[in-house]
Amino acid sequence: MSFPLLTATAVVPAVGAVATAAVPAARRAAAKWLALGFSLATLVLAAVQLVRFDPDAAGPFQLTESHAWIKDFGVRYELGVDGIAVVLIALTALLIPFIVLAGWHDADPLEGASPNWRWRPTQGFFALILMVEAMVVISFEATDVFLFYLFFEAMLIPMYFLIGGFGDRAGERSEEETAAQRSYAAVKFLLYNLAGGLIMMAAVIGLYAVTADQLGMGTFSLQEIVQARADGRLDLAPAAERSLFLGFFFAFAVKAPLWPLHTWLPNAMGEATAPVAVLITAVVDKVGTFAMLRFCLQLFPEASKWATPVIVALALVSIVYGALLAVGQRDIKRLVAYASISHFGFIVLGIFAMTTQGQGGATLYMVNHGISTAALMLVAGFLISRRGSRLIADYGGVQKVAPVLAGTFLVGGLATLSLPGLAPFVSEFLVLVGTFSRYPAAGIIATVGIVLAALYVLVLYQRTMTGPVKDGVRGMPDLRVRELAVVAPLIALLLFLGVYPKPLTEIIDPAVGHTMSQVEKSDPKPDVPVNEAEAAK
Amino acid sequence: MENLIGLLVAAPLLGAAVLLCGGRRLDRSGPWVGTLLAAVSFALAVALFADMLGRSGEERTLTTTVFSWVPVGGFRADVGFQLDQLSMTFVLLITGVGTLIHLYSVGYMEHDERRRRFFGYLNLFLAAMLLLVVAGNYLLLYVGWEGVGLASYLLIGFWQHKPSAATAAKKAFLVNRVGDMGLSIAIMLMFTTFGTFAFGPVLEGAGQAGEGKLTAVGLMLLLAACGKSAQVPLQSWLGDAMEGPTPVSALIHAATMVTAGVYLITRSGALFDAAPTAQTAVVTVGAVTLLFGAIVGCAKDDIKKALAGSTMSQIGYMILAAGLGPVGYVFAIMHLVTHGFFKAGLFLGAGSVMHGMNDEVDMRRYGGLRKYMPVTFVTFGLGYLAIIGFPGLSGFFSKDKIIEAAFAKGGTEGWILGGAALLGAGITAFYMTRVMLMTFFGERRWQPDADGNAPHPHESPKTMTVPMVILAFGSVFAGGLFAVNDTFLKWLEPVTGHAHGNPPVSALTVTAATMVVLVLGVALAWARYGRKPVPVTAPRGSWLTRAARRDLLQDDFNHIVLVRGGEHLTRSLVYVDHTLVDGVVNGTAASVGGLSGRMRRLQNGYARSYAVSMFGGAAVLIAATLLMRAV
Amino acid sequence: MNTAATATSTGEAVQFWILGIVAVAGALATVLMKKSVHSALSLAGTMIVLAVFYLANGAYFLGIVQIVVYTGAIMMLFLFVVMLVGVTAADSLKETLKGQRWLAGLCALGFGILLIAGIGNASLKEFTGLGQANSGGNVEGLAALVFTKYVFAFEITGALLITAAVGAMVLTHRERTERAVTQRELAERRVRSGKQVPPLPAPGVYARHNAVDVPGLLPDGTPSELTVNPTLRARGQIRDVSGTALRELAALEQRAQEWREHGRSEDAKGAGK
Amino acid sequence: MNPVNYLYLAALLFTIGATGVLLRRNAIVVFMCVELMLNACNLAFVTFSRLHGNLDGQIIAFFTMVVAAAEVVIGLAIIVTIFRSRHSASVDDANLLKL
Repeated sequence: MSFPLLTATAVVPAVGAVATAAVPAARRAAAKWLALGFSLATLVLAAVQLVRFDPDAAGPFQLTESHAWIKDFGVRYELGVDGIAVVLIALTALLIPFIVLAGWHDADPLEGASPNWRWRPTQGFFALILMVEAMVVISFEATDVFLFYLFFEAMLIPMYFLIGGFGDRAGERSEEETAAQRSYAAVKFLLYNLAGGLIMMAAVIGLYAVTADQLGMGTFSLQEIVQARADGRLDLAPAAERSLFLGFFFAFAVKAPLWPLHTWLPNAMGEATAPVAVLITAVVDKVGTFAMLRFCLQLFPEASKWATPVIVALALVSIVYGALLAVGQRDIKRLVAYASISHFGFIVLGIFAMTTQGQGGATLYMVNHGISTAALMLVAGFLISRRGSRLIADYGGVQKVAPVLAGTFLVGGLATLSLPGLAPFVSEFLVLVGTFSRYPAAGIIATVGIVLAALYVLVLYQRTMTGPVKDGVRGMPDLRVRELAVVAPLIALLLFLGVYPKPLTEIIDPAVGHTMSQVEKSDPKPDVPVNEAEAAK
Repeated sequence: MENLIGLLVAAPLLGAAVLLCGGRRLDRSGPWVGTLLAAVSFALAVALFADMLGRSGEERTLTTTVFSWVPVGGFRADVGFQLDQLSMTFVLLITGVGTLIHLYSVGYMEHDERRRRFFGYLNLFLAAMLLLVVAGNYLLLYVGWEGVGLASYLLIGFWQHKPSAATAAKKAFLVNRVGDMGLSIAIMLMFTTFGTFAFGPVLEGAGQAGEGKLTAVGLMLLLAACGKSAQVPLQSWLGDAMEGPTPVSALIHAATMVTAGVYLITRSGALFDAAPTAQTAVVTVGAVTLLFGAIVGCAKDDIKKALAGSTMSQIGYMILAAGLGPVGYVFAIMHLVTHGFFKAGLFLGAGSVMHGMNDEVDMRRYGGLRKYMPVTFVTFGLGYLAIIGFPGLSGFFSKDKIIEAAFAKGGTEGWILGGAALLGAGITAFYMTRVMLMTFFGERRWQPDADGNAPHPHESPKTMTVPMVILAFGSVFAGGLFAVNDTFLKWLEPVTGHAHGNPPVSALTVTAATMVVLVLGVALAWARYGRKPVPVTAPRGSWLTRAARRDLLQDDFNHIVLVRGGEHLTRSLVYVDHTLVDGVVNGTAASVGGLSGRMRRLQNGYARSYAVSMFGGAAVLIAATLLMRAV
Repeated sequence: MNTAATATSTGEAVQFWILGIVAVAGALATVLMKKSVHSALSLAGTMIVLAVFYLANGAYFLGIVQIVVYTGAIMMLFLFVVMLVGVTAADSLKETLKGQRWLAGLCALGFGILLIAGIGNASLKEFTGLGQANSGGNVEGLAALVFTKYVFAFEITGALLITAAVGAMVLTHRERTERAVTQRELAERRVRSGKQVPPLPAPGVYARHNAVDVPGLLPDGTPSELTVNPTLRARGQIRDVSGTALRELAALEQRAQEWREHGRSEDAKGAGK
Repeated sequence: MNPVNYLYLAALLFTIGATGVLLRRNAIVVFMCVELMLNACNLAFVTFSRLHGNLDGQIIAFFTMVVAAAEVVIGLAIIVTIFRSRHSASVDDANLLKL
């Protein structure tokens, strides 16, 4: 058998996590470098995947690995990537090094903190990040529902500790208060996602029961179930399919997060350090939206179609609601969090628009949103680390003292409001077009989100960066080399993908086509078809 | 030749990249680098122009596809350019005026330590604007469309330390976003209707599509145009945009960007011709705006704001013309070009005046400046004559044609539109004369400001005067050049098409009427501001004046309805999110906690009560076994 | 003889019914008696009855062991501990845990009923007596089993017993960490503490009442706590004498008064003659 | 009479003993009640061995006694130690389990 590339991609960071954790407490720097090294190694492996992946291959999944695991329950260790997964894995592997680099000092002993708050487990911080990476990667790769579920849930544990264990400097608040807020956020995150996960588990078991009942031997394998449905050996009663679908969707909607299950995100992103916040919104949450595409649509196509109107409505609410709340925020990180909620609304909208543009756009959106949010949030984190406050009101006139910081912040913001020429525009427009061509009204409502996005981004920029220089801001240092090394590549990437997203779309397109065929949906035809030759002109 | 088009855009883009990422080492050389790259793209434009003249009317259109941008399913967006006479006209205007204004800025901004970035932004604007006009499909046009929006945001807010500037910039971007929403919806509609949004197929297929859809597209495009070109009801940003440095006002908010709406409508002419309802909407907007702008222009004491009002009104003319269909397209563009010259000139003049009066903008504190800055006076004067449509100058030709075309619409509609246009001409004459008189004539009215340094007016440096002179030439001769044996008409006709309208009254009558109105306007202005001295502090004025000073209360409306309403909405939503959505969850958590608190009582730590439960358990077990045996 | 019988001899029946009642009474007494000593004694009674039942059931060895080991050894051990621990507040039958009594009663009722029901519907109509099993003698039979079939269990219980013995010693043994306090030091401590320097007052008031359970009276006639042993006080075995003592005093004085008056009149008479 | 009555008696005694365990606070009395329960079991065993005509039941009873003896020794020792430390033989006072 060939080299198990997918397993390797997941194992390397896991090993890295262990190794990092094993570094003796005295050698903090070593741990950091080790973590960085392993994350880069993972990036290399992900790149190899991207290269080895052949967009035009026949089967839905490639680089597959399959071993029996728990025979009695038909659980298999089944890995495989389609165009969507491989791109998202690449995104994850790409972001982690930046997250590590950006969080370089986030777990150092707190200067100026009272003795019992000073110490923080540096090794643990980086080990946990790598652990999360490993779990995210494998849940992108898993084509066995049980395997996926396992890591989808296990992810919560390291995330819980990352959120609850490490936060910003207390600033004006007392350490006790910050710690209390942090643990509240962490527990909220855990409870929300556990609730979703448990409901999903019920659905997973239900799925197993159904397959065991109809196929004789129960199975969790995605391909097998899809195949069985295709040739009619497995046919779910509508009621059963719908309840199973809801079970899965609920978990993913919590993770995504979709209105009204969103309230954990602002707390989590607000209290966690900026890199961890990026980890949450740019990496972990993507698993939710990704799983909607891979599991909800492919396992339960009928139910998906049945649920579409409601989900589209919820997505629209998320878009507008998230944006409006972002406008109303006083706290930079919470603002970004609500902006993300709005963006996740777009992603879900694209997925359930059931058009090639919508789903392709949604997938692209996951990547672009990851990068743009990372850029914005990390710069925001640098800003906050300088002033020690998350309140917008504490800033003003930063561009006067730290122009580069302000500039990068603006670029991140412009990406967030999806300015043409930057990556997010492409995906957002695709989602809009895809939605519009099936649900014009929804498309138009979603477009309102564009205006609101401009509103909250520009308000944030104006309040923090422009105007007269505030006292706390005076003498603020500009971006350091390390920070620039984090932001510059991200911005470069945003520009590149904005101008030339073809490499990604080429990989995503066939996978989306396959998903669409699973759902047995095809794009609506234009009224006045213009032949391709002319269109290309 | 085709790949030159790419370079056309690339040159200023490169400039922007270099200047913005270049760092401090470019601080000194920066301005010249920017100007140079602008000049380069102008040279390219000229080369393309020459090449285009080389070919005959029909195959003058150049189309090229650089690379496939976003191919997803049936959705094919290419980065492709289309350069025909229409875009050529714009390219020349943009690069030409752009270069001049770069040159002007070298002098105007020389004391600003952030001028490197300023030129970077200017180049960025040029790139975006060029992309807008040479784009081969609507999506790429959209990119340029938002790009210019961004550039104007950056430039209006260039003096970010002034809160007013930052706010104005934000306002401009937001209002434009509303317009952009229209454009993106229009593009989506095109995609669902035609399956593509490349100019060629869409405009050719326009005939086959249902009128309802076309009307929708048209209205959406109009919305976009309103946003970008500051037409009612989205005009509110233009006045505040004057917070930006004057060269910006000249380039972006007078000559080029604000005219993008006219370009969009003209470019989509085929769509509008098939959707009369949309056209009616367009002309209405145009007519309303041209009066609105003119009235506002009459009341403003801030010279730049007065000019901004005039810009609005002039663009109103263009939109009106464009709305008239084939009858008007050519004249819309023609007026656009001439306006580009004289309005840019006027703004540069205003800038030069402010430069000499250490950034005083209140015309009531000017007066009699003609002695101090002759060059500015002359160039400004020529621009003035041009805009009011003094016979023989460029404004005369273009505006006159538009008024004719408006009358030619026929029926009461024609009379209303024509009347509006005519009235507009009169008011234009009035407010421009007012500006002229208050600035350059009368006795000096400036006195020392708070910290006692009185302005001592002086002529501006060469880098500033030279462009003004050139633009003055343009504003004098351009119109005539275009008008003689319909050069411009022949030049544009292959693209826009043209239909000769036949006004109910002869052309001469219209011209005569225009002249009369013009004279009236000038005379009235002279009577009010020429004969008797101008009070330094503005008199209260009639209700109309007061309303006009406040942009006819349109801003107040926005503030009360949109801003306040929005704030309340968001606040209440934040509250809802915290109490309702989150409250439900926390409530559940609390109730569970309370329940378990009660359960906890069972663990009282007394061995005996545990024993009781054990004993009970045993009893239950026996019961169970017995039942098992029983059944 | 190994025939399945269905009924025992009438004599055994009579014995069962009489002694059974005694056993249940003893058990109840064990539970209900206020003083632990009484509980222990009634338990011992029950055990002896049980021993008799063992014998009646043909378990001769166990019967004897029951008497010797349980009643003889274990119960005595209990009594020792009772003496060691003495009397505590634990002896009161007043229930302190809320609802404990109801619950216990309920469970007990249900448990008992269910158990008896269980036995009831087990089909145990006839029984094979131990005649054959005990033919070689009961003790020999047991011994055979213990040393063959159950030898391991036997060994292990032996180990258990040793462990238990050692454990008990470990638990109850108290290492003397500090040196014993001498009389002198005690005396000094008492003087230093300052209260009750002289020896505690003796019990008893008058010569006729000097028993240990009679507290001494203070001048005002109230009994003094100090004069009686705390244990007696805890047990509430103090005879309350203050009242009687005073009454007797009063009576005595009155009698003395009467006698004086009477004597005087006698003299008067005598003088009158 | 049928020897089953012995079983009924055993059950009764066992229940009484259990109730005692639940009701009495004095550790020693509780212990006695435990012993009572053990004895009830022994009676049951002995009766069973008679019912089935083999001695295994008696063997079990025998072992029960041994274990009971060991248990009593240890148990009482514990009680004494507890009493030494807390001056009380009440099972309710040994309630460190309580939160």
